Amino acid sequence: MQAQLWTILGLPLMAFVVIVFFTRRSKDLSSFVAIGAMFGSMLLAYATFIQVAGGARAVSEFEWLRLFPAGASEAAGESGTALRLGIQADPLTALMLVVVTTVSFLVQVYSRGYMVEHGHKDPGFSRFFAYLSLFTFSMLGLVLANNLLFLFISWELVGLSSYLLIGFWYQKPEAWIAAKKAFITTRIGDIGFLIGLLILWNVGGSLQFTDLFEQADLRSGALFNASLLGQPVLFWACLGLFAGAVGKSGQFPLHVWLPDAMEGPTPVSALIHAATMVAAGVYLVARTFPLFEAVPQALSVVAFIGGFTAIFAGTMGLVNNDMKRVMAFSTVSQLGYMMLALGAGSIAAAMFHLFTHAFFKALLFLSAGSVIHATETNDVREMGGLRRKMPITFATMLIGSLSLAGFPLLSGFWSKDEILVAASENANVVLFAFAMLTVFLTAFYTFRMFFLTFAGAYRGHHHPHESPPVMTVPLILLAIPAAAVGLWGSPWMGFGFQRFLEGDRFREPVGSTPVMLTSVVLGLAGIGLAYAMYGMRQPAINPRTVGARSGGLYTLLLNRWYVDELYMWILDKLAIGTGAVLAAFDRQVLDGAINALAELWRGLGSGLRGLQSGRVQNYGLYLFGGVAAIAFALLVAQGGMAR
Amino acid sequence: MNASQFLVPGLQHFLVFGSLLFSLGIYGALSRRNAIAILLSIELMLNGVNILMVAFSRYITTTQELAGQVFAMFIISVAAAEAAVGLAIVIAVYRQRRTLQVDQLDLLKG
Amino acid sequence: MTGLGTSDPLTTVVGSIVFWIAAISGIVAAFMMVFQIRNMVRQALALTVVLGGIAGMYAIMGADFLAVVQLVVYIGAIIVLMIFAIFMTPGQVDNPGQSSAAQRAGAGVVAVLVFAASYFAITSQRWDVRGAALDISTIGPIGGLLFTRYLLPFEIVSALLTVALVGAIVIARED
Amino acid sequence: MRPSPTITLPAVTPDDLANGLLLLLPVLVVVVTATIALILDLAPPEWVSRRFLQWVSAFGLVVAIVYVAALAPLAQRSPRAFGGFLALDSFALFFEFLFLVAALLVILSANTFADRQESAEGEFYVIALFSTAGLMLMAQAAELISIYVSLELSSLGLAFLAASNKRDRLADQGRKSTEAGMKYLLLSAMSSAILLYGMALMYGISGATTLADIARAFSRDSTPAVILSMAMIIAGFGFKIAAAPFQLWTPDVYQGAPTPATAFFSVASKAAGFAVVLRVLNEALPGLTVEWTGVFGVLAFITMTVGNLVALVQTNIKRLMAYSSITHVGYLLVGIATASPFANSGILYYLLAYTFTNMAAFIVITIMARYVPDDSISGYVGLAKRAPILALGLTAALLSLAGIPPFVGFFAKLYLFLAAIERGNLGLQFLVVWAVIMSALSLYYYGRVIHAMWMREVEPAVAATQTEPLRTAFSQWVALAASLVGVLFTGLAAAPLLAAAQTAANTLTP
Repeated sequence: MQAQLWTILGLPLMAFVVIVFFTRRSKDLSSFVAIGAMFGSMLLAYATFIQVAGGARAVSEFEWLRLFPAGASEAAGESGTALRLGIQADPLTALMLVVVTTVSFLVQVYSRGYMVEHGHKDPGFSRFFAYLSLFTFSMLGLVLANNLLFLFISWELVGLSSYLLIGFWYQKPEAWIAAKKAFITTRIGDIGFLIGLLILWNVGGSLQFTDLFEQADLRSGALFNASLLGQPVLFWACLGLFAGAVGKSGQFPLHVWLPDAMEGPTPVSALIHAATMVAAGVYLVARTFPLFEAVPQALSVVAFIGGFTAIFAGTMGLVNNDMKRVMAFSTVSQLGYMMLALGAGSIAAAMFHLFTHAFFKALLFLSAGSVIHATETNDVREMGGLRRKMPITFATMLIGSLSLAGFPLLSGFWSKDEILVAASENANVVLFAFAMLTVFLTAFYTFRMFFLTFAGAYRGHHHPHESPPVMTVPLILLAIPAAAVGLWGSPWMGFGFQRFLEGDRFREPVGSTPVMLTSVVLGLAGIGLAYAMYGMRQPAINPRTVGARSGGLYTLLLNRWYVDELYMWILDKLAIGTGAVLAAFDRQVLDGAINALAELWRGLGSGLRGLQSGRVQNYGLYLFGGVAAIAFALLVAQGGMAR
Repeated sequence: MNASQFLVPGLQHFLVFGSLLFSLGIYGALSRRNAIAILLSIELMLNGVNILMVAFSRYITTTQELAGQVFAMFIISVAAAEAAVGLAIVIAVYRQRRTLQVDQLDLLKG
Repeated sequence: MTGLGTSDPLTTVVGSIVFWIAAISGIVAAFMMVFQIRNMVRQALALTVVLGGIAGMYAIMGADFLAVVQLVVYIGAIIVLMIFAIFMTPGQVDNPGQSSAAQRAGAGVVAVLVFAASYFAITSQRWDVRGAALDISTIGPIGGLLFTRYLLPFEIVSALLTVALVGAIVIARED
Repeated sequence: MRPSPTITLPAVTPDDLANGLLLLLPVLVVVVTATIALILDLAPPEWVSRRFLQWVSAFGLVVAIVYVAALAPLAQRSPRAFGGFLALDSFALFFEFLFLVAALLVILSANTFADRQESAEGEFYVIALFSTAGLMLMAQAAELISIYVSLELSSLGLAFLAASNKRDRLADQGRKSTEAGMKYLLLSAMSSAILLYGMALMYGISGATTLADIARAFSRDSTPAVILSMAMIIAGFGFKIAAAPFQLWTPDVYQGAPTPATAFFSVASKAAGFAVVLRVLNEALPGLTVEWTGVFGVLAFITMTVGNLVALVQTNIKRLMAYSSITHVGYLLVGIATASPFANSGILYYLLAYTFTNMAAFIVITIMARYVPDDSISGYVGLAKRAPILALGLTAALLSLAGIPPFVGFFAKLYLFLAAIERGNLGLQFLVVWAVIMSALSLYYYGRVIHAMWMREVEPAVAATQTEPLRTAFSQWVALAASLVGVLFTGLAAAPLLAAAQTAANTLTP
């Protein structure tokens, strides 16, 4: 099994190397190399999954190097500390392997169709597949790692390859600006990650998960006992790790990069902004969960950030007309859900939602890609009426949207329900209310987009037609798990998913029916409202006139529609208004702050640059001045000590 | 210390003299505009150091009595080499720019 | 404080007189060199005065060989080289003033600070002073030391002189 | 005159001399190669091609590397020769290896520069070799006079190398080169004067010039004279390693010097500065550890901050690399401020990592210098299309400099910072956090270059002039491949190098 794991990891890397050095010139060959390697990895991942489900576990590691030998320090001991690198397979890893390889495989097949424009393959066709392979390799390394160091290395490689993928169409300035923004914003989180890693290393003495968990489990190790600023040092380490997760998973306040990252090719969005890279943050917290568990304060932070992000991003999704951006907001919001679940102490719920979300969100993105490919625009105002023109895409999109909205019996329904139950049991009541409200918002904006795309008459200028089979077949293949994979974690199948992940620790949830019903009602209400506003040929509520009409007041008792009107009014003026305000806050204040910070640094740089006058005597002045400064500083310090 | 003691030079006389030359050299090196003048000022600094070396060699208790003098000799030979290369570069600069004013030699800055 | 040549009154008196002449003329010449003289040739001559005074000091400190080296190498070679360079850069002989006032002020402050620090350090230190002067001719011992104890730096300096030779020729060569 | 008390000369037997020469073997090989090259260079170019000189120099360096490896077992006993003036410990050997590798890469990659010259190519190799010998002696010297003269040997050579591009007429490069040489020479002379003043005080206080004897006198009490001499020694070496506020010469000289010389400055000269600093601090001034760790902590903070901030606004790639190198000095000074064997081995490993990484970057910049005479970053636009392998190499090097795994720069930082954290000192931990923030910030300016290469379109007017394919000499390919292997694998397979660094650092501390 160990060889098998290394092969899963090695195949995409091999594909990358082969494409860069050998098959670069042949576009078809390059794509076949990438897809073939991915297919192999996927089959092996399934095999691993089955073995792990059967109870098998594997660790393969080697001593990478020995730090601080020759017994010069008490902390490191006589023989120094060994730094080990390795990979492992356990349920969490096996699950992620399946998700990553499946989505990656389907995305690569789909890309063979998507990266063709008017019968011409994109000039960077081979490069694209090389990047995809590199990305998948990094992501697989991330989920296979059995220690934080290897995880961090892969983590950074993921960041790097996503930078290349987002900026793939570098001819567009928006694309490379977005790529840079994504890279640098996530790096801000990575500072936290690295600091957390250094703390764990310094106090915990190891970066192996197993070693660290032993200490945290006991709630007695040095990590827990040493304190900094009144908190156990473990708390700060967890906060650091979580900062990394916040960056990668686009949580507030580092979410700003994700919507912009939609400038990349749509298959990229499906792969990295739906199923894999953004899930890495959730995976990181889940992977190091025993550490978080030992310090409840850290879990509260996770829960709060997650819950807030869920509703925050949801409201922003209400007002956007860019198809992919709406989905990006939705992704941020759903990731917030997962964080909330983690904060509420349920890895199973978080990972379950990650699992289902990966499939239905990838499906949504790929379907959106199909639409965008046909209409050559992202703007929903220039779509409409595509139901007849693109029946397959319509069907797959419908399945994805229903799943996202939590329509009963579809995948999203089961996993979202798990999160809501977990939140109702363990989380702050405000956060639970947020989560519930988000259900409504999610359903509304998803279907607003859906109806604007498919219902009514076509408003664009192209002649859209259904995409080729190389794109629709992956859609259909993805639609199946997007619809049905959630059943695995349903009570009907005895919570198979949760049992798989948690093993003996799993307990069946109780008293979840009211929560479930409420969420279903909220979801249906959202869909209904969207239908009323955007789906009907003659809208029951015309969104354009809502604003104007809401000014003319009807009396409370006039008719029962008034409730709806009020609801509309509230929605339009309050929810959409709030959304706009939040979006503006995001754009003005957060972006502004980041830009101002950048400007500040650059300003300081320009100022210091003035020292560099180009005059040699000026430099001499600093030379001798430095001597005098050092001498006097030391003399003064000396005098202070003597007295 | 009385006047006669002050008049008879001892270790500290030489040290203070050397330091004074060193500091004057610093001032010259940082304030004269001509590159050759800067080189001259640097020679002044090096001579200040040499005075220190020889004075220590003469006055302090040590098993390596002549180390200071030997050091000074090495400093003199290195100074000669440095002056040779320095003047060569200065002349090359002059040929290209027709000036030796160091504050005008600022193509490289920022 | 152990003065100069305490054992021999004549040496003391002559030595003291030489010291004060050398010191005062040296300081004055150095002062004029950095503060006043504009003409480069005269600057070089002022430096020569300083260097000559220093040679005298070496002599009264019993470093007879070094005194000769100072005269031969410094005055005989380095200063001559400098004067050559000055003659080869016409138009720059009369130094057109000094750097900006700010630069000069900074230079003054820094120089004074360095001097203050060294003065403080030198006078506050209790030097481990030995009684008698080493009253020997130093030529023989220095020559011997260069080929025994100081063989390594001696060899390194030979490489250094090669580099200087090659470097100076290549850089100064006309294009 | 009275009959003189005699000075007894130390007895030197032929055995001592042979022993000393044995320990000097790598240096001797380099010097002999330089001499041969010098003689060959005197022959007219029709008789001896300059390309042949390049290979002779490279061959000599390879032989010297072989000798370094052969002496490694002997170094375990850290023998001394020339009356304690010369040390051959693992520490010195580690640095000799580093300098030789750097010099080899520089000499192999120097073609492009040389093509722009009418002559001077032969002298470039000769002086680079002499300079390397000086650097190697700096690492081996254990006595003030030897340290000083070997430092000057390297400095004079470097001043020559900086000015050696004087005939270049492209984009004012010739003038910039002599200006750089002059600035370096003047400032280096000033800093030497300071260093000498500090050394004079050291000699006066301790009556000795060997580091071991100085340590004895300096462990007693720290009088103002002791403090002043230490401050001046730190400043003198601070110039060599370009620590703020002694770093101001770096950007100007890096920009003006011909690119291979810049590479040599940034890698070998800097590493030699660290070698001397580490040796002097640990062997001569262990009694003042509290004082100098404090000084270096402050210098580290200033250095990395200044370097990073000014790098943000640079448009010239060589200046950018200069500020980047200042930043890296800041990180390395954190290691010096830590003052533990771990940190020392971290510094050594970091320097080696930095050597490979920076050399890879500079080799590409050297190759590009022919096509981008003003070294502007905008000249690198579209390089990924023109020369994907060069762009890939430069990208890997820059990412390694920014500390992105899996390149060696990340592991070097990690190890150094772990060692600093390990001390458990709050100030050091703050420095490490700051360094981590700074290295995240550095991504911004490294990213600008990467971005120019990969993600910007060449303007049509410029594209029309870029019809000729990039020419890269065979030796440059060799050098680039070798340094990229270093960038990629010395991090992932760090164990042997790290073990070497640890052995070296352990011989340092008494």
